[in-house]
Amino acid sequence: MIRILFFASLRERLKCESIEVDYESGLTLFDLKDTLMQKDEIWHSALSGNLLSAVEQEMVVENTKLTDGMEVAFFPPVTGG
Amino acid sequence: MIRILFFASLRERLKCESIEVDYESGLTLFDLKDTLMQKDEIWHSALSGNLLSAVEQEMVVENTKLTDGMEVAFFPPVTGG
Amino acid sequence: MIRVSEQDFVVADEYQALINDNASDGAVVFFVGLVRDFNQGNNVSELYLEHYPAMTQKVLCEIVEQSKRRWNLGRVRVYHRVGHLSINDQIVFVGVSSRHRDDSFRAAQYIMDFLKTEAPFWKKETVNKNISRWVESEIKDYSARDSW
Amino acid sequence: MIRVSEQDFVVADEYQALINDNASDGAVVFFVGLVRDFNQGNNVSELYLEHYPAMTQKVLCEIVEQSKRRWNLGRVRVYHRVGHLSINDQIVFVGVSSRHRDDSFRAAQYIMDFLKTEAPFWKKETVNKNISRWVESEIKDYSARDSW
Repeated sequence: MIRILFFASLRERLKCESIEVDYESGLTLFDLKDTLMQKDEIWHSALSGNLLSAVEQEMVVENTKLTDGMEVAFFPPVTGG
Repeated sequence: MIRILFFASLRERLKCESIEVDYESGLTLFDLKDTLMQKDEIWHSALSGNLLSAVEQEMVVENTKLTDGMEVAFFPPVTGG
Repeated sequence: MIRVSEQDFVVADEYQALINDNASDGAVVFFVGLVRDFNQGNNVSELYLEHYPAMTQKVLCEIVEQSKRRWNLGRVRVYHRVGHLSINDQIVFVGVSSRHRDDSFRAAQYIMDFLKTEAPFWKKETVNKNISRWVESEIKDYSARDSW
Repeated sequence: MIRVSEQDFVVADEYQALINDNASDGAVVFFVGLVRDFNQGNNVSELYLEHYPAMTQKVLCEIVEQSKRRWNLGRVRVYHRVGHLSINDQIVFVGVSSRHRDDSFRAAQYIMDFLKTEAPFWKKETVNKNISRWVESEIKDYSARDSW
């Protein structure tokens, strides 16, 4: 199982802060995002924007292979400080 | 009259914190320092070192023409902060 | 010491924690970020700070560790607030002590530059006419980070 | 606000003076210099700070004015102590507020770099075995100033 978190404007657009999806062998971050984007038009457009991704609470810039039990997060560029 | 101040290690070496000398027409900072250096060996060696000069409380890097009533100061490189 | 909290911090306490029993560091630099009344073209009345709790501490620790590898630092303290804030409220504190001032200045600026672009915080402002909007990230923050 | 005094300053008060009724500045940077227990190869037990009173205020004002011309600053405060100081005592405070953090960071560092090389203060340290010596100026301070 993969846990997916959404934050800030993305969370609001999706009206969703977290979902869980089944893990499938060989799943990558790219596959996961692609699957989510196929849900409907809102998800497609929200996830097409300028987003950052984290796997296991570490920012990742490349496509990454996932393993079962991982936590993935998608969010807009950060604006703290 | 020109008032001359000495600070920090220079003041201690000269055992003197200020003196006054008569103003003479055309007097420059260079003349003044030269006259002081001729006082004796201690003054000569103390004023030969790496010193900064201020005229009217402004650091000067060049030779400067003095006018009557000015305040001149000689001191070692500053070490505040 | 790194802390993320809804509670406010006290600059004097943070400063004391940097200098108490610390006779070897002669230089302390700190940065405080506060809620401004004007941002990106609009008057601001309130601010809400969201974050990704499981990730925030991890990222801040990593940034601080990086700064300690780059410069000769004594103590480092980072405090970031989350939740609802008003104008003039304190948002973030970064304090660094070191022997020489250059290390403290650079490290404090480095930590802020990376915090601004890599720590998972998001600001939502209430602007004119009680409209809420998420703050946009700024290119100059990325340029600042990439200058290191 | 620029002050030279034998009296100690309170960082919390200096900070308050920078932020009170100041809703437009979102960034505050400050530097505090303290007496270290070790300097230029020797253990230090005490410090005496001499200055040229008529000139000090003038030079500090000029440095602050220069920084205000170079960056977009809100408030600037400089406080420098003179007289007898002990280990861990505060020597100097430089605080700068501005809209954007980069201006505050640069200005605070600029002010310190010029203060170190142009303001007429001299430190005399009491080192090992109660020997007093005047602190030597350091080349790196001139390099720092000349980098601006």
